[in-house]
Amino acid sequence: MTAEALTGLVFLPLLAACAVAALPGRLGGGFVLAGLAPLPLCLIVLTGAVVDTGTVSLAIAGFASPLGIEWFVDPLALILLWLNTVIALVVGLYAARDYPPHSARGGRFWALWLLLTSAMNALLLSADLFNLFVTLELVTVAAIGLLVIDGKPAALRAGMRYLVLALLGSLFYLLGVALIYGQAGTLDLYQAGERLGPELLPVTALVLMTVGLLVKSAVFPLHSWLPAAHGNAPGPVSAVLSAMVVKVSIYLIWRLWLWLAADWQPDWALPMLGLLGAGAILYGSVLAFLQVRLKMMVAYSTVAQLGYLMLLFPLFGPLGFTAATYHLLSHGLAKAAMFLAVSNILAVMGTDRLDRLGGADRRLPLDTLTLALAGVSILGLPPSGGFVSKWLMLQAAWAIEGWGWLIVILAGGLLAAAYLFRPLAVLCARPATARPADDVRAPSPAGLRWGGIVALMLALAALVAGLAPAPVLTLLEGGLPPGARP
Amino acid sequence: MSVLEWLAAALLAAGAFFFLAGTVGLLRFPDALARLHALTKADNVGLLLICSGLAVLGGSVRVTGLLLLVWLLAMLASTVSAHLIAGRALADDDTGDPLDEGADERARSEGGT
Amino acid sequence: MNLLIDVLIAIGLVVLAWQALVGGSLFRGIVMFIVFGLTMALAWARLGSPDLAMAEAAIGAGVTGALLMIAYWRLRALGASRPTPRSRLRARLALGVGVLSSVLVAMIGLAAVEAIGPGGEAGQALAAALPATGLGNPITGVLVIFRNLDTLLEVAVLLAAYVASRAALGDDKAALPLPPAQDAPLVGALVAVLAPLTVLVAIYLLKAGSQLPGGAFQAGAVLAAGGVLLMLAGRLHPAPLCGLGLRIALVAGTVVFSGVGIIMLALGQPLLAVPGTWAVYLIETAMMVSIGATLVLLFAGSAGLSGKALR
Amino acid sequence: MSLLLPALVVFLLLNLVAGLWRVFLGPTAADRMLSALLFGSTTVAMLLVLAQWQQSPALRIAALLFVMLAAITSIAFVALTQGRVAARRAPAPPVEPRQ
Repeated sequence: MTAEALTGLVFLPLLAACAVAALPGRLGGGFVLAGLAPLPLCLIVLTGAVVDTGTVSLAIAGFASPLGIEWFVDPLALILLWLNTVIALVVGLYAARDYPPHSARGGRFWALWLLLTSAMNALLLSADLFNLFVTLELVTVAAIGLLVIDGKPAALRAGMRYLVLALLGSLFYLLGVALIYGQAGTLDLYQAGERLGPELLPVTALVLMTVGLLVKSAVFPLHSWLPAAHGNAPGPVSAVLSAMVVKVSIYLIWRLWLWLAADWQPDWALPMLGLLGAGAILYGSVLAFLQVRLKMMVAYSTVAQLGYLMLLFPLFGPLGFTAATYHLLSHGLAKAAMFLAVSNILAVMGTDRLDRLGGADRRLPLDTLTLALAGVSILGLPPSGGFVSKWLMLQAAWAIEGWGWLIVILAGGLLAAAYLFRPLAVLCARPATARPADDVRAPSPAGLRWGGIVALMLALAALVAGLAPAPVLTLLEGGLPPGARP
Repeated sequence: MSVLEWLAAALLAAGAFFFLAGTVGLLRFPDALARLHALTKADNVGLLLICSGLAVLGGSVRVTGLLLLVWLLAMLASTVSAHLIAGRALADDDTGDPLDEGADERARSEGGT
Repeated sequence: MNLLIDVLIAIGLVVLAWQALVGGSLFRGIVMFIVFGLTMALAWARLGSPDLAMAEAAIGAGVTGALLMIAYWRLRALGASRPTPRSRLRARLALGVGVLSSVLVAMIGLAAVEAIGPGGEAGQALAAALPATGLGNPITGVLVIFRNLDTLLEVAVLLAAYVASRAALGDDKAALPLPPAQDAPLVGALVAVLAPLTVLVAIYLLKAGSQLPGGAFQAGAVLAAGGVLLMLAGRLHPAPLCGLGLRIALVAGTVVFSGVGIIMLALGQPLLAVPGTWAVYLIETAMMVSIGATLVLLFAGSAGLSGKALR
Repeated sequence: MSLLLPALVVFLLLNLVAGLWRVFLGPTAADRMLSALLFGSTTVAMLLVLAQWQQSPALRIAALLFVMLAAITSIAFVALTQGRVAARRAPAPPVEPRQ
């Protein structure tokens, strides 16, 4: 049964994408539904298996590594699969308003959306270094397609820049894979890790792959493409880009350093990766505060929040690992909610310039509430999911007496408070200043309320994640990286 | 070396000579049409000689047929290409290329050839 | 002598790459890039990878060269001005980055040459498992049987690239149409010979691919080159053809490949198991059709030959 | 014979390097295309010689692909000419899609 579930996770959206791309018109919505709706069922089956046995693996075509490719699911991968599926489904509900599947543009949107979902699932399942490269490519190409789907010149420019940098990152990653294959004679991540040591060549390969993935995940100081891309993409696309697409690259960096190189990671590297994270938190937060456009602020906030995921390396241990994973989860939900709410605001007000959004709360109470609730989670205030992760992270820093990291985490929280309160204050406190622009393609009130409810659901999920973290944390403790096991 | 191998060696060497002639023509002849003339003729003969030499060495009908096909296709391609490029060279009355950073300086220094 | 050949090719590749990227004339850069492709084919030949030499030939000569030419033409037709000269500082910075990367590449290369590890385990497993499949070409074995998930997802990448390019182009933004080639007599004769020949060669490559170098990728690229030729000669207009058939051709590779794999799972076999040589041919044929169709349509979209392609 | 074939490859390679000078020099686009033409036929010759020398018959197929597709770039190059002439005559190129 698990084999069928794993197959469904990748092949249902893939085949649905083919159907949407090839068969025109009326059936489109049905195909999309058939590709996305059964995914939670697959995941429930898979979750049962992972809870029972700890890990699940499947050799594709019956050929075990090193000859073939193997899929491998541990609790970390499982949690990300859930996040990806929830985001794809819920944000998809929102996107159905702007991109009806039976239109030409909508058909293309859903083909790319389904391909992206399938590729991300395949990436999370894969335990093969080259297969991971292929899935990364598919993720990148589909993401860029979604980014430019409206044909806005700013989005096209951002997409071109993203494309070039992402290809550069891919080449770095591929070079590292080639070096590792030459040394280990296998492409399986776990097998290769056992056969390599801290010699020059494996470490070089590791660094090359990491640099490539840092570009793809826009970690400071390689983040320059992200704000333009996420700030100019259509709302649902920004949501999925920020919530999942950049994070799967960071997930791969975790896999490389904590699994592949668990026994031979060079000591000097972990604090350096942490420093990148600290730089991202401080720089991204300050720039988020300085933005004049709401959507750009949210995009820079992503740059900052990605930094916490890099703090896993200096704070490595059972606590640090669960904290970072939980941050990934709660930030994904909260940031998706935020981008959707901003997209609603943009659609109604005709602008997202902060100085022209005064009094928007009266016209958009639901979206203002969503922004505030998601902000609570990003800030790390109780009882949100963000609070749980930051609290665990502080404990981890405390336990290793890493005062510098402690200060960075606290400062990041304060800065987040600063940049998040500013737009809320503008939205709620100021008198109405702006009239909606006339040329805005404002959605109907029903569609608007629908979009607002979807965004609110995500924000509430991020909040609820803080009330009941126990199952996820227990699950994660069953799948710690090799070095973190007591 | 057998007689056949000597024959092949002679054919290959002659082919190499014609390729050299084509390259010298490409570098030394004064204008595009003259260069085109030298290049396509010499290269086709060179390729024919090399193909013949290799056919002698290969010694099978299949290889010979394939080499013949390659040469015939090369003739076809270079005929069409040369014709098209010659038409372009005739229509081309200047070196002005708006996407060329150094075009102006070169045109000035070469007197607008 | 061997070493001399290899060193000449290696130096040539570096010089050509540098010349293709360096400023100055854009057209010169394009020609340098085309020559780079030719030299790369020689490098693959020297490295004992005729498969890659073929792919380089088909893609480089058949699609990329034409694509770059058309892109250049469109840039000029759109009235692009010459690029602004780069500032001193940026040139120096680029030089520094270049030197640093060369040092890095040299270090990696030296380390790789120095420490040739155990390696080859996957290769040995492949050599042991290949005879049971009935295939003689290990590359086809890896692509279609042993690591077929990679291949399947690569075909999906092509599909995604096509849909993404359509998305970027939009519905209403018609590309600049290309004037038909006028020297019709000669071009017509060329097309009359080459168009059937590309189909023939593609089928040969597909069939030979199970035992000899070749396979779906090369065959698809050759088909695509035939399509590009027809378009350039003004014989093929994508718009009337963009019906259901063409769209099915676009997704055929992905659908047939995953369909076979899922049917095998339903029959109690492992996922994506390939039941026999006939299935290899079936999958490769579908992939060839998809690759050819996608490349031609990508060319049509970017070359400005089509007004409304898909939908 | 085992020496002659590699020597031939080296000779052709050196030929190619010399021809590169013409690409560099130009001065017209036609000149640069000419050199690409030279490189095409020289590469084909080299692939054929390599196929014989390294006993790798598949390289003959690669050579066949090159000669078969060599003209495509030239045809695209001519599209460039006509586009250019057209652009010079009429500053605004037609934008209607061909149906």
